[in-house]
Amino acid sequence: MDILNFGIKVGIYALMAGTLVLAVGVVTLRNLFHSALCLAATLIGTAALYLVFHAEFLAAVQILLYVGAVVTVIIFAIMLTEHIAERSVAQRNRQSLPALLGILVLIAVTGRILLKTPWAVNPATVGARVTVADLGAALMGTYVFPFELVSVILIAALIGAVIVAKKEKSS
Amino acid sequence: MNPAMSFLDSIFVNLKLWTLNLIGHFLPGWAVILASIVISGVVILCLGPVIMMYLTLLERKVVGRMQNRYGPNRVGPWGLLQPIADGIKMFTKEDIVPTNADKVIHLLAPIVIVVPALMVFLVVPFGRDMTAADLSIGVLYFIAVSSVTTLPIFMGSWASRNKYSMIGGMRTAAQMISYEVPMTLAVVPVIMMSQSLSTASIVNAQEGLRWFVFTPWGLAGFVIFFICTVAECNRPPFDLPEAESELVAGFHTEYSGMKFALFYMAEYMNAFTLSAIAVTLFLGGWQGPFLPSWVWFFTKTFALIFAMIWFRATFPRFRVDQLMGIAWKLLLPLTLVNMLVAGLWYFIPGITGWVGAAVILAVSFLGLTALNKPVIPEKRVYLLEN
Amino acid sequence: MTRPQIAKEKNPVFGTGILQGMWVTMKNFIDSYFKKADQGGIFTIQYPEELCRISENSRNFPFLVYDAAPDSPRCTACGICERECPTKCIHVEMAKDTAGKPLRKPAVFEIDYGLCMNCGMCEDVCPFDSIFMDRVYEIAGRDRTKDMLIGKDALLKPNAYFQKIRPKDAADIDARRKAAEAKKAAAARPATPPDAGGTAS
Amino acid sequence: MIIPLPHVLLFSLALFGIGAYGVLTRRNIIGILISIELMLNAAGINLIAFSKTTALAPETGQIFAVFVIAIAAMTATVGLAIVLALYRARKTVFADEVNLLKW
Amino acid sequence: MSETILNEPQTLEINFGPQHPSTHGVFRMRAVLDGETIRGLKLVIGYLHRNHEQIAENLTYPGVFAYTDRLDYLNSMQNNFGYALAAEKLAGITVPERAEYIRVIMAELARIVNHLLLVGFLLNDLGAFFTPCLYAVRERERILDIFEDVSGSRMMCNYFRFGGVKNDLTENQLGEIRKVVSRLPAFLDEFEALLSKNEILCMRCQNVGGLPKDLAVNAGITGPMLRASGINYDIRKTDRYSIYDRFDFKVPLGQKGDVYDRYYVRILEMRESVKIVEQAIAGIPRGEFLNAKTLPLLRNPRLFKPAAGEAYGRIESPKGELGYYLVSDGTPQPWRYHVRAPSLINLTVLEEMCVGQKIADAIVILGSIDIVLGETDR
Repeated sequence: MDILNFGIKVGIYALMAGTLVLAVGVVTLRNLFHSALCLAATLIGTAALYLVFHAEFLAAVQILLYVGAVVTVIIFAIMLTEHIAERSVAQRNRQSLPALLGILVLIAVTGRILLKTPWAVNPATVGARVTVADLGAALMGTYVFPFELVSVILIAALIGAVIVAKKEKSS
Repeated sequence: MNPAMSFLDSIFVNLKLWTLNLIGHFLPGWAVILASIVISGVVILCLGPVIMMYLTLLERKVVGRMQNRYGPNRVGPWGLLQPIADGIKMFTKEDIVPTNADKVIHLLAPIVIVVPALMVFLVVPFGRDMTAADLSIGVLYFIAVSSVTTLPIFMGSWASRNKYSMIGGMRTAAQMISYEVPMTLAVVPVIMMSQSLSTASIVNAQEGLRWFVFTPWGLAGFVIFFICTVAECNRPPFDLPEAESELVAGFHTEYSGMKFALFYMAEYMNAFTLSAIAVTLFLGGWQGPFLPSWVWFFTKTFALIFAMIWFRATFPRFRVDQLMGIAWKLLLPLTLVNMLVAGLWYFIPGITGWVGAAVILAVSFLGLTALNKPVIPEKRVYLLEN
Repeated sequence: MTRPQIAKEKNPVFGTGILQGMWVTMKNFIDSYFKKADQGGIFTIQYPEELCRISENSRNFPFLVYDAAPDSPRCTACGICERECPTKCIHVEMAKDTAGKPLRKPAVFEIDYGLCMNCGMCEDVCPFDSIFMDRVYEIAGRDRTKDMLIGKDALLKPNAYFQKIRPKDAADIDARRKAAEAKKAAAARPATPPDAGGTAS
Repeated sequence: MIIPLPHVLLFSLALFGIGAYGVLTRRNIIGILISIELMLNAAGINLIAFSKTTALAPETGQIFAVFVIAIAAMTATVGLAIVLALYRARKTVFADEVNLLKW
Repeated sequence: MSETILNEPQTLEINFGPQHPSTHGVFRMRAVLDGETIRGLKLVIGYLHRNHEQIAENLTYPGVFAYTDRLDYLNSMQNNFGYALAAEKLAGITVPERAEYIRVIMAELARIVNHLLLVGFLLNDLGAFFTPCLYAVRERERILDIFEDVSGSRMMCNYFRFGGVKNDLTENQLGEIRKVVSRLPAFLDEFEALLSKNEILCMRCQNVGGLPKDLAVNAGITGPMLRASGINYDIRKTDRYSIYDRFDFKVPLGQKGDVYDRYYVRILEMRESVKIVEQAIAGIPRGEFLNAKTLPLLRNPRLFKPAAGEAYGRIESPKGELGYYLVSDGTPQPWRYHVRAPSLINLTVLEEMCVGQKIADAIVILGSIDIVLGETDR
């Protein structure tokens, strides 16, 4: 079984590395369509990572909502505004370098804190398998208020998006 | 069940177990696990394309018969080798890439589109204990994976740099996102009743002849789900993304040769898997008397595929706004009513619940169609003048 | 006064029209297995094995008729068909003997099948009953200039062939020609010496 | 946990950093939205990782990750609707060209 | 189509044709789209221009017949009919009784052929996968068999002659026609069961591409398209050419002038045509099928020299008013020859009908106009 375990471990690290490479692609590629595709791949990579943590439901939701819906909507918007995103136009503003430095600093500081912190791992949680039924019960029980709130926000966002994007009749 | 039947019933399962045992004699434990995965994977990887090839033949045959002609009958007996001839033709065709195309994505799109189509096979229960991976979130997995299909179609349409492709891609996005909603909601009553997301246990919940389709909410759910599956795999009358009379070939206008074949393959495999899932969810999966379980499964699935082909032979295509209208104004409210009805049916046992559920569904269907004025055919009068 | 009219009622329930249409295709599907072609069964013809019935009037490309031997065709190379052909696909040259005297038979008679539009004008205008419309159809070629340009030798076919493909017309024409010949012979016998009788070249 | 928690956290930190970089440098509003999605994803990974290791109730993290996904979907729809409206009105999708409130 | 539409950010200019599956030939539409909606549309025709009129002016009068077949290549019988009428008017040739009956039978069969094919291909444009089209073709084949039997060719019939027709109809052939025609009502019932009440077809066709009455009249639209808009104008009724005054038939009229009305008016016209053919078969007299005086003219086309003058012969072709204008200067060749092609003139309102509709509608509207490029471009 050791070989299998080792293989899985290598696989997970490879997955994480690949996801990071794709994420870099998301922010650096000139062509917005390419970066949206990279985003989709990154999201699928994250979903696979969720599977590693035995969060199957979340992985499925991630793919369904993010890849199936959000990325599609993004690509839709890219297509609608397409001829602006031509090669001749600069895709990047002038704060690249400061941004890069700042973020490197952020990562360094936070990473150091992360590694220094003794994380109190709760053994009960590590062993627990969360089924969809558990999630449902929690959503309808403990977290019913945020759940309803989110649905209200969703409706509001939906209506808002429709109204904002709707064309005025007069023109 | 007599022994011969149970032997036939579990023939494939036993075959795999036997192979794994054989491997277990020679190789360590991890290799057996690996072999188990590989066997399932290889079976699915072979099954998908073979099914696709013969679905094309079946479609051409059935449509031909419906149009009073023979369909392919030249290559091999009854045209049985036609798919192979088509495959050879596809392989030998020139692969044309437009000059302005985004070459990498143009290449990637047909490859990527096959992946979700094949991945759905994983949760399809082909027979008793014949699910490749009985995931605890099976149905959700299927919905999630099949929703990814939009992306490669988008890639193909965008990378082709063709206006027809572009419009086809836009239509795909709109259509698939819209029809995912009623499709997902149509599944909800099934999950409510079987109290599980796993495809295998959903089939088990329809033990005997208690198929969900025999209940009012099940029938309504099945019809809605099936309509949505037809729309999801872009088959007529919902084949707007590739509407050949308007958009030449829609999103795969600029594809030829093997790349085109891959698009085609994905479409047919989707047709198969979606029918299979519909069978699993509503028609009792592999449940059925007398025959081995997998025979039942394939019979039902092919019956649904036949219905898809039948649709194709009969119907004109919808227009894009009507397509959306049907998803949002007719199917979506119906699924919501259906969920309510399923609850009622569950809590009011006996004939009262049954009739009540049926009446509510019928009334809401009639009400919704009456409200959807633009889609209702008008009465027309034609004068006959001298 | 109510004028006659046809009212097309709408369907009582949305969807019944769709089901009705599906019933029609299903009926045709079943019929295709059990019924004959003219009763709603399969109506296609399996081409190389079965052939279409071709009617006697059917026409496509012209050919030339000879009576006795190919070197004495009915055609006199008069060129009327060449002149009247709407697409100008016929080319005729009169044969000349060694002295350069015209021989009243074609030296060259070519029809460009690639240009011919099968109208039958040549048949209508030919005063010598020489050119008729054929009905061969497996004449595809690979080269439009070479394979579609049909020369005299390929065009000439015996009268028996014409009698075979169009028995009724052939019988009429043969009878007329025989009558004309007899009349001509009758008219010629008293006036000219017997050796000049063979004018039916 | 098959891999140690800090590694996952580092991964999500890197993802967050990359997203933040994108937000700061992209000119195209859609590009900024895409980068924001990346950052939200990093947060989701953190939630899951903690719910698997240090949380008291194992489902809490997952539920909040679901909420994050829902919120992300909302940002995307509303944001893109705004982009479309903007594009229609001003013919641009670049954030630095939308400077109407500057003067 | 103004440049302002093109300059709007969301519009997309797209070319339908000349190589496109549903432009019914080499027809081209330049459409400006906003999303799926058509904002502007421009026709580009002439890809199939073959110089028909000029060719005809260099031929003898009988020689033109074969060329008229190629105008609207789906119903050559009707084309022949119009040309024959014009030339007979020019030369003052009378047509024997029996020939008139044969002509009417053939013309109405051609109308049925044309409408069957139109409805079939309209359904193809609507996205049906060839089924209605093949059902229509199935029936059309039987009529084409008759055409072949009678005239010698299935599509390029070249059957009419000045003063009659080329061959006589035998009793056998009449029986054959009766048999084929008697099948048609049942077939049309089946066809209608498949289509007329189909909700998808109704949704796609009703209130799409409406053509108002006044626009239809002002644009010179004729044929089923005009009648679908509700105007009673059928040259068979107004001119009563040939012997159409002897038959009892009705002119079906639509009300809205949308695609559905155009479709259904044609179905009803087919039923009326069936009636006409049945009456004609019942009433066909014995006699000669070709005016004996014109026979020598046909044997020798250069003798056909109408006196100087002009004539306009028009018929109700399945597509509209098909007119032939002939001017003679006394030579064997027409001095001027002009065709009033209904396909072309009916096409002129395409833009008015399409603007504001969806792409898919434009295709269907084009299909419902019933154009044949051979006639449009000539």
